[in-house]
Amino acid sequence: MLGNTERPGGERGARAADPDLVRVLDDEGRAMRKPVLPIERRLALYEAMVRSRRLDERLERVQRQGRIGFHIGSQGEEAAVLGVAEALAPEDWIAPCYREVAALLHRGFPLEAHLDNVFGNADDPNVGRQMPVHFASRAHRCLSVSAPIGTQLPHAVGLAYAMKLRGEHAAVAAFFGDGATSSQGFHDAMTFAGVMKVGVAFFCRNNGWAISLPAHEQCAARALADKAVGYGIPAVRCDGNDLLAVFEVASRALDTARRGGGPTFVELLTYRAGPHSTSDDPTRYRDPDEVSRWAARDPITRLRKHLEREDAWDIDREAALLARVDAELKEAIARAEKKPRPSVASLFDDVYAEPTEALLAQKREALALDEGGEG
Amino acid sequence: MLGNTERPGGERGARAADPDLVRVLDDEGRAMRKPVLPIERRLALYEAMVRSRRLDERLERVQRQGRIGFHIGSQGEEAAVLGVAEALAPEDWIAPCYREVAALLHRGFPLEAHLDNVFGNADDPNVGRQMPVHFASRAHRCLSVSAPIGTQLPHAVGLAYAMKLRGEHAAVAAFFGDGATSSQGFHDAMTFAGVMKVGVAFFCRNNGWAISLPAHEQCAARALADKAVGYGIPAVRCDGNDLLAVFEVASRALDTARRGGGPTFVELLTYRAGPHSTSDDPTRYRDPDEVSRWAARDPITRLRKHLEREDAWDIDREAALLARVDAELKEAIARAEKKPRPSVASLFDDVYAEPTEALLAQKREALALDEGGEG
Amino acid sequence: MSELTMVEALRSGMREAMHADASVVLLGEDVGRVGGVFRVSDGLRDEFGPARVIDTPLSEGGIVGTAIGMAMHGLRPIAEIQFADFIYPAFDQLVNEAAKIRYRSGGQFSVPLVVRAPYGGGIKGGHYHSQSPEAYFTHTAGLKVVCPSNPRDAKGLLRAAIDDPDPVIFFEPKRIYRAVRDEVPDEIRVPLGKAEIVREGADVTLIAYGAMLYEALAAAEEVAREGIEVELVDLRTLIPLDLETLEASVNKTGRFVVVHEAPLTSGFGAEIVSRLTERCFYALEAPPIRVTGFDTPFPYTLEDVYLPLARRIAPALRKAMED
Amino acid sequence: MSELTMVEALRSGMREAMHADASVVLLGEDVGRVGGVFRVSDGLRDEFGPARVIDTPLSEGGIVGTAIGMAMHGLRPIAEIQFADFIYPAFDQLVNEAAKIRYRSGGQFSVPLVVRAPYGGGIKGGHYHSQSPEAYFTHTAGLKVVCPSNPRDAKGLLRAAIDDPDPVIFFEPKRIYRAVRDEVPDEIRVPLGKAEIVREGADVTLIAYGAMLYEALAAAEEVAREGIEVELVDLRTLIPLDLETLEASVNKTGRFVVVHEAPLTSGFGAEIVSRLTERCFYALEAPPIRVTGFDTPFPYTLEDVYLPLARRIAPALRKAMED
Ligand SMILES: Cc1ncc(C[n+]2csc(CCOP(=O)(O)OP(=O)(O)O)c2C)c(N)n1
Ligand SMILES: Cc1ncc(C[n+]2csc(CCOP(=O)(O)OP(=O)(O)O)c2C)c(N)n1
Ligand SMILES: [Mg+2]
Ligand SMILES: [Mg+2]
Repeated sequence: MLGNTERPGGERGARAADPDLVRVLDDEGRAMRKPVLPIERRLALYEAMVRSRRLDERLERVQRQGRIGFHIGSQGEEAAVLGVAEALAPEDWIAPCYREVAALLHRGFPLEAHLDNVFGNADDPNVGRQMPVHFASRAHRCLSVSAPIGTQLPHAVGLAYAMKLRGEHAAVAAFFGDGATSSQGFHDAMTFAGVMKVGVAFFCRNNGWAISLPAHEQCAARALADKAVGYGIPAVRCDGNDLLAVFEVASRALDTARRGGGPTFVELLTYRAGPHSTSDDPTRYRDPDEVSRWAARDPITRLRKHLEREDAWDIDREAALLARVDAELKEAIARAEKKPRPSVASLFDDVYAEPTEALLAQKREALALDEGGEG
Repeated sequence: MLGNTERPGGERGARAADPDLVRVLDDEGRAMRKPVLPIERRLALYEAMVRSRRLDERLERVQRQGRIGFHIGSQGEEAAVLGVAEALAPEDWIAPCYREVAALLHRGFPLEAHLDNVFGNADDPNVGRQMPVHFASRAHRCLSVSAPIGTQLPHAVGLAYAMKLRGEHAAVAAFFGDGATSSQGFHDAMTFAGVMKVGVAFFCRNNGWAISLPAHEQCAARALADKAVGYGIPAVRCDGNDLLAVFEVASRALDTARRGGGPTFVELLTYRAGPHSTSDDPTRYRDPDEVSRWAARDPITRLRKHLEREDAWDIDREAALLARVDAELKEAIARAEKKPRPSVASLFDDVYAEPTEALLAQKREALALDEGGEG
Repeated sequence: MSELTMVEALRSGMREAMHADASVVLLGEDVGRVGGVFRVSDGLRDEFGPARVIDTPLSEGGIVGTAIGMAMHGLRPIAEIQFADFIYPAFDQLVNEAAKIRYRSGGQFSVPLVVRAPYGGGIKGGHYHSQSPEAYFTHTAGLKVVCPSNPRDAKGLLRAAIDDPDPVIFFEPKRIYRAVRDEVPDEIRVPLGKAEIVREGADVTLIAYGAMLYEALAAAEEVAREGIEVELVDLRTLIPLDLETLEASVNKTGRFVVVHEAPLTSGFGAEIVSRLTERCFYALEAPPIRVTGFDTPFPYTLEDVYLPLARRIAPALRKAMED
Repeated sequence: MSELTMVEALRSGMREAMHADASVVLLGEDVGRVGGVFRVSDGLRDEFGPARVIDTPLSEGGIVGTAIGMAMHGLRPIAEIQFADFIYPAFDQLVNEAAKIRYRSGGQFSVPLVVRAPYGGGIKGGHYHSQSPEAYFTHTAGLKVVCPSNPRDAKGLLRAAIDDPDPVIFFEPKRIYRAVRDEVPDEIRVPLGKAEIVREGADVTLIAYGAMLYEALAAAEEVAREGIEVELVDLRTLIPLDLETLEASVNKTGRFVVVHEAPLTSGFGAEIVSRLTERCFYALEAPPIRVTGFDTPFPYTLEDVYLPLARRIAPALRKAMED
């Protein structure tokens, strides 16, 4: 990113974050030091990353076929999402952005429930009220995805404060993108987290783009991690396409949070390999060279190479995995697609714990029209 | 301020701003190096500082007597305000907070117009529509004070952008307090100024308090200047009670802005010697020791000592100055107090360039009632 | 039971709630050390400690956003906005978040949050210490909006708001913070959504809330001397609206006048006029009248001209009887 | 003159304005490189350069706040909010700043700013890509609010908004961005504050704006087959409101129905019902009816149930005739 931090004028200005990235695997999947994550977990995470990727690819196709209205995926960012997910303790909370459904599935959220949301059917935990991939699961300690950027971040701070006051020793993992660092929610959350010293780990998926805006036009700082210093919050920069590094960095940040050591800001350097969402056409603004440079650093390929080096993976396993995942996804999508849409009556629930008189009147009106036919 | 910036965990985090303060005068008014500001200007500025102090003191008394509803002063911060004012070129703009009326007076804004605003009379440039000390003067290139904190900062950025686009080589001096750094406006302005590289000098009067909140609870950073690095904006910390240092730092920041060199963040360390406003009682939350420690660093006293050392000032001159200023203020206040209040009709002007039908109807209603008597 | 001002009644309500339930916390600018700029929370920080009475940084978005997070995990936060005029930086958190979280999560999450904000004119506060932004929130499904007019209701409604499982915006008419004293019982609750008939009358229904209630009352008494019997309704809660009470009154009188300080256009008076016209159309004998602030920003010097004081309400009552 | 969609008409309006006046600039998220997520500004960055077509960081408060500063010093900024649902982070800048700067400075400063925002449902956008927040802005003195329903008006009103010396919130009904084509003249202006009678009729006045105009028209045609002659008024501008046209129509028909997508309570329909009831009381033969979105957040799957489509408007028209 651009931006000078020293100035000829004589006064010394503020200084920037250490640009060094935490890494465990090099680009070829060679471990530069002994990974903390045991090999079985590396294998499990590899499978989760592949499942996430295949799910995204499949749902993008389903969207193109007009069977769902919208999809937003996390291709290229699977390590950033799942490395953090693996570091979470069951009591920890997730304050998601929208590319973290793999983290929720990793916690045991049923694929079926996710697809019910994607199809907005009657079984959707959110009752078909939000767009696809706007998940929420209190049972899995994951807040509700909101489209407005950055709004979840102060929620994460308040939630962590509530845990602190109630004597719970757990952390909140808050996810957001590079674009979100310009939002009001980010500024508020960082300010409040700093002075309240709450247990939030801020995971900034710096994937290089906010729709069509490159990160260096989002912010003139040399690194997004530099933002943390202005809030008195320690910062770390990590290779976000290195699952093992993400896991280690996230583990430390979450552990600090759980132990009452306060917030940490983690910048995960990664890349949005796909379009922003199915509504986007990145060829309009992205250099294909940049895309292929980053394809060479794909987090899944990197981990596969690593596992192959460790003799823990081969083509046969890969083929079996793909077959298994594809079958599971295909079947689950077909099932979700068949379910009916939510009832007209459900439209009027959950506005308040108890519907107001005004809502009950509107419900009667809608039901009468619905019974009257048409629609 | 609190907040650690390094962390035992192994990764190196972001680093903080240089804590060194720019100073010219020591606490006893001794010049530690040759001041840039010529001695005549030092004298003129001394007089302006005294005038500002006496004005505040007098208006606080007027408020206590119930003759005005409210007052907000700048006692203790005169150097921070006037040091910047002196560095401004006539084409430069001021985006004020509310403690900077002395800067506007320094530009030639008539004391009478200011007092018309304080009394909200018919001659108030703002037509009695805002509270006292909410000044505005397009003729003097000073934006309109808004009570909501921080909102003027993105205006400063947009204004500087307009100048850049129109090929004007002038700067915008934006003023705000330590509390304002937590506002949405601050975050937006810094983000946009960084990437737009506009000519704004951000003058943060860190006076230690935002009403009853001490600065270290406002933000956990070690210094507010540390915020700048996260936006890619160079930062300087300056002794805000040292008029000569403020002038020099401001001159450089404004000059950079004028030359197209982009924004600078200047933290002016100072102290709010008085109450937040006449509505406030600081004895409820401030340690009297702190107040007296800072009284010893009063910017007016410091400059007077300096001028005395330079043989440019003495008790006689001081007495003459006070007599002159007091007479001027007394007379001006008496005059403003006597003026009538704005007309009922004026209530309906300036909502839009042309009043809507709805407003005209409301105006007729109000005028009819007004003529009808009572009220 | 004691004689309290509204400030004291609100404080007593918060104090009782904080004693009864450790999950109740208060946060906002200057609410702790100084007990709020209006002293509503005076002494609470000493009594409950800085972890439950939190002086926050200067950001309303941060205050409300953080409070929402607290509310989603077992706390019952009361967020104070120093002046209602400063609530807009929190608008997104209120309108897009607090109001929609229960709905969008299919009822998995709820936000039992109370946002307290002193509002309204009468203290020479100019543009930014006088506004009445209640209409914005009444247009936001998922929020409840309360506006008490006396110490007893203030405490009772505040306790009910704190008990409520949904976000409540609680507007406090600062002009009468200390102007009225009332017998205020301990542990009182005044249910949300119930208006009160403050004065009975057969001729014309007068609907008001907050500080304007006293102006409405003064106007009612003024026209009573001319033989016009006004039925004065204090809304107390704007959302949910007690349409039943309003309808019954207007069906009886056939005429009504609505008063509020906020600007006329799209003010909450518009909703009341619409609902009552829709519902009581055949009972109406004269056009409804709104007596409100003008469609200008709130002024400083001329606030007495701007406000819908008795001098503007009384003529409206007479006019309602003429037609 | 050419056949254009609304997207093309808006683009053509901006293009003409930028050609005519070097002080017109466009700023917002993704407005440059991709020409906006709806492609309204497609090609403008190439034509006018990145200094006048500015891709901004992700902050609506920053976009509007910066645009206000530009507007105060000689530029005529057009600020795009990507979806109206994301306008709330800019609410403080719009309500407390843009709307009040002329007034509070005694006319020293003005803010000739246009804020464009695609709004409304019908694209399966759920809670946050479907909202109709116009009522909030109609309650804010100092702002003007525009909402075109066809390509010709879209361009003509946009040009008028850019010319206007005051801040204008310009809501674009995204559902019909590409659904309708129109002959759109060069250099056209459609004055702010003038409604249009789209269809004449003697029986009942139907008032709509934006995308719902087509639903209103469909309903009007449906009931025409039953002999009910609807006079359909397209508001075009909400503030200033063309009360004259509305009043004349309602005085003629004695009945009216108002349609909007936003929730019922405190929606702009309430203001229209109130004004017309106040002004045309003795001409009214039936209670006014509002056909609007429900008092819930905007849903995803059931948006066809939520929206006030022709299937809900036609029964309301029949009911207006029954009473
Ligand atoms: C307040 C708000 N403004 C605008 C948008 C439209 N929008 C959706 S995603 C996005 C970019 C987000 O970028 P980033 O934070 O980097 O996350 P990423 O999508 O890259 O993961 C924008 C502008 C929004 N959702 N919310
Ligand atoms: C948005 C907003 N919130 C709250 C307030 C109330 N308020 C007025 S001044 C102030 C403190 C400002 O502190 P700081 O920025 O440090 O400036 P100082 O008064 O110390 O110069 C507060 C909270 C306000 N004016 N605007
Ligand atoms: Mg991104
Ligand atoms: Mg301060």
